Amino acid sequence: MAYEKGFCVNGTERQPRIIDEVEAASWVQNGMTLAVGSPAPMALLRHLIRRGVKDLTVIDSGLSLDLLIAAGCVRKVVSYYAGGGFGVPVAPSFRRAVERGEIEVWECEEGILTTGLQAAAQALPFLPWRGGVGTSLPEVNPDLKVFLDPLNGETLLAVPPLKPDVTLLHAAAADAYGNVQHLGGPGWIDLFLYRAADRTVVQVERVIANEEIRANPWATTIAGADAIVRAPYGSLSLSQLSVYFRLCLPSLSLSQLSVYL
Amino acid sequence: MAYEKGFCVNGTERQPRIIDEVEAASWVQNGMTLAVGSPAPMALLRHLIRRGVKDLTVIDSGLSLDLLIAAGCVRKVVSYYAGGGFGVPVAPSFRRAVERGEIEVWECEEGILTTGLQAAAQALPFLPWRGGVGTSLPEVNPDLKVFLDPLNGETLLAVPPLKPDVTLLHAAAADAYGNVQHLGGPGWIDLFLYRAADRTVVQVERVIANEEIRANPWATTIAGADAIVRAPYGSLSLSQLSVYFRLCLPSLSLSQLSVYL
Amino acid sequence: MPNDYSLQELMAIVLARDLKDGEVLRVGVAMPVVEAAVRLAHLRHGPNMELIFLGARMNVAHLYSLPMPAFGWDRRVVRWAESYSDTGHRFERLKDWHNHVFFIGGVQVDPYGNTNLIGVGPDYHQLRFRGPGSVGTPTLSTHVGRYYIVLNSHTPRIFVERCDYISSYGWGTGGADARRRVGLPGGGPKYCVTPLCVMDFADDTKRLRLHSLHAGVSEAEVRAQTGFALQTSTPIATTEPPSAEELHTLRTRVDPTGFLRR
Amino acid sequence: MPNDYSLQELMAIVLARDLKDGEVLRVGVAMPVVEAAVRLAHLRHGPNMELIFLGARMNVAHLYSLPMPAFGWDRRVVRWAESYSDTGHRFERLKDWHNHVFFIGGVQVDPYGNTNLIGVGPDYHQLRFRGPGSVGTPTLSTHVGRYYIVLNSHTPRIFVERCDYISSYGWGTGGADARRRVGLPGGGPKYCVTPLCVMDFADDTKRLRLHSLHAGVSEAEVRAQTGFALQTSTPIATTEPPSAEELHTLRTRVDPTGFLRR
Repeated sequence: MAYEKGFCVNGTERQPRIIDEVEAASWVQNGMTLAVGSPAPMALLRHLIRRGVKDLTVIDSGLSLDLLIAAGCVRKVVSYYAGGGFGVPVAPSFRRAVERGEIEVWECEEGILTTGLQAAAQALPFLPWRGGVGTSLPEVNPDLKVFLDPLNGETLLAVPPLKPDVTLLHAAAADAYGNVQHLGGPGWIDLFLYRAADRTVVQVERVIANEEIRANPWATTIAGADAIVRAPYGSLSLSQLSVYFRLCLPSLSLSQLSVYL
Repeated sequence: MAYEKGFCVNGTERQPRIIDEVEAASWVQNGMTLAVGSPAPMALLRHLIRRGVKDLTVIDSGLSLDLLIAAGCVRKVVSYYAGGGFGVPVAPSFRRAVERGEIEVWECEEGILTTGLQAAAQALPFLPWRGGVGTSLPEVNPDLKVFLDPLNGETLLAVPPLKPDVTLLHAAAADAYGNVQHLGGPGWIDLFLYRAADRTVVQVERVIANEEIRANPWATTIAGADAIVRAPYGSLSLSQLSVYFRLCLPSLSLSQLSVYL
Repeated sequence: MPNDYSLQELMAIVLARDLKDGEVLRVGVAMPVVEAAVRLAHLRHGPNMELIFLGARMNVAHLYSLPMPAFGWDRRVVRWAESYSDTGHRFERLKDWHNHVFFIGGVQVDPYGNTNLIGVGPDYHQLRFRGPGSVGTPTLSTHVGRYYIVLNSHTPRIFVERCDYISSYGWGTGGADARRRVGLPGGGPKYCVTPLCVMDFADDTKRLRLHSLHAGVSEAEVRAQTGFALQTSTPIATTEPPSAEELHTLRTRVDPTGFLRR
Repeated sequence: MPNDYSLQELMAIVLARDLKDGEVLRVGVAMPVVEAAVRLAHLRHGPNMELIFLGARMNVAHLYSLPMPAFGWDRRVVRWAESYSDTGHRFERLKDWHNHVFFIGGVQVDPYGNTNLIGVGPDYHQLRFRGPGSVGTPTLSTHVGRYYIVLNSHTPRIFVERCDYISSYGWGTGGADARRRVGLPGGGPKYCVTPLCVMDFADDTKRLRLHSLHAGVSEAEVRAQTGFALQTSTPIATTEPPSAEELHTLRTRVDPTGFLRR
């Protein structure tokens, strides 16, 4: 009946969610749908590739996607963009594997992708989207159904839920309980990938105290990641340095960062 | 051909968007749909009421809504909640006016409201929502149509776009060009009201330099308000003090603020 | 001493016992009994619970106490929060709400736990009593794993054969598949807790059923105050009174100012 | 001196002239000509333009210069931004995009300005060439007030009678109401700018039409490099060459390292 600091009356206490990258990689099983954020969570991807995971459906773009394809982990790509920017118009492994028929493509685009992720997150059987009406997207991806809206009869695409089994992300900081705070904005579509996924692992530059999270609760971008992995500089191997400094290093101010930019 | 600081080659320069509350209030005309954020933008509402604007359709909740009704400005309420919290289960002017048949109600709830606002913002003729299926909402609000989703045949509500002509908000700070930054999080559904509206006026505690906005672009919550009005303490008359200090005063840190909490 | 407790304290303790560690507890405006309940459960046996008050999400099992009351509109709660989300963004991850628990009131409740926050009167355009509106309860009651109907009074005006309007669908017209039939993923209402008794829903019919009477309340009194025929489980239990431990934690750490005893 | 300009400089200047003050200009990855164009327009006559590079939204008319190239994936742009939004949140205010302008490339372009970023080959499951994918172009081309097709080369492989796949609907199968017929709110493609010429779309048919030839390019050359019959406006104009002022601002303030002359 006495009050014990940090413990509940029944003697239990809050469980931390920190695991290592080997355990985190084991969450991804053959055949699952995997979503990968940007900047790429390379510490986690490295272990996935070492484990030789197969037959993944991957929601990703750019070079981390290409690496997973090159490593033979991928059966299907939810693809809105597989290019590498200037000088790399099409990611090479993606291009080769698709042209050889080694991997399937779930053809989409950014708006359709985020719409499908949002449908999953909101437990809706579909969400409508207009971008893509008139294009070949619903022909080459029969999961996108053309329909007439029930109020005005306008032509729209019905996008089904896109639900990753596991989402892997990289961020600046988190506490031991899964509260994640990005420095600057979260990258690309990371928050959509988190909301839609069954489970999310976030590798972070630093694990910070819960009190630091509480000092600015509005800065918490992911409230309740399922696991946190310590991975200082854990995205550096693939990202451009400038992306890295913008998004990942938590302890520098923007003006300090600008030295590196 | 010479380079002139701050001017384009053709001699023009960027136009500031600061107006005063009298001009801002004139944006709201009889019969329009008006959305009001939280904390309530009292400096702007005061002038609306003085002008005697009539027949508004109002998207708002709580005491600022009740004030607009009491002042005779309202014909229709988009209502998800018209209560005042502890001790005021139903806002009194709202209750009286509805029971007397003096105002109409567009009956909804938070999820349906934000869904309708999002449909407007995304230029979609509808968005689906599940909350409200099985309830009386589609009976008492015939704009909400029960339909079967085109992929699985599940029963959902089709919510039409809710598009304010003008949205009025209160926030901590903005620059002269309409870049708004909240202290802490934006209140209630303010960002949804902004995205859906034709025009948005934000009254702020302080107008800050554009350079201050640039120092942390990720903190910009509204990128491009149509007008900014200077209104220090401009929400204090109605809000609780604690809300006020949390959301409105831009120059204090959370630890400084806690003195007041 | 354990006999010396208020009805509001009893209701809070009854609710707290039924909440499980690891659950996410969503508390609306102006429900001091519910606020006390979730905080008591959190301190006693729920170190991994998450408490959400108006978008401020917190875990405060490590703190001796917090001010009480009343979170309601009082956004000071953000002082203890780990994250905050505004109304619209609160609905971004509904797929996980099977683990969320929620508490609802109502101006009317029918035998199947359908509730009404819209108003009273046969003609919607000429309501006798205009309620506050549904807030977010239609969405919450659709998606949460289970919810509790919690009422400050127990009268035939509240417990009616038929709600004039339904703002939250509980068990519809009854039957174990009542929610599946209309496609609602959440688990529906589990208990209805009032100052007189605790009611549950019969497994087959999903009709309200007298589960336990608070000490000193008779079955006849409950029936007289309920506007429809109430099933009973036999024998009718007495609501287990607060233990000394429960009352101690409630009064020292959750409600030291005695708000629930006023 | 005005005769001494590169084709990429010319293309940037041609595009810049057509952009209006107050517009919001959305620039995708790896389009240095477009980057130069929007920045040139911004400095010359667009103090109220907003430039959006990968979600970083800026107004930099007050700055003498910026590094060039290449914004593309280079997120250093956030240094100059006034706000930032990630991909998903970029689509939160589509209703305002009538004021937005966008620039698109393609591996194929057909006579009606439909474009293809998906791939080449009759069988989708056995593509001869797999493209990068649509990025956000289907949504962008659906909603923006107008857009420009900008290509680094002009060949019959790109300008085809029929795209194997359409990732962005331009003017469909033609006709002034081609977009209204399928319900697309945006204004569609306005010009197609290549290293050989500028093409527009005939008002009635919305079929590509030779608008102006860059200095030194013959009509026959364009026809030989275009895989379909091209209408012409008579007389065919010559693309107005850069003025000394335009080149001066471009070279001193937009592209001081001469990236567009490489």
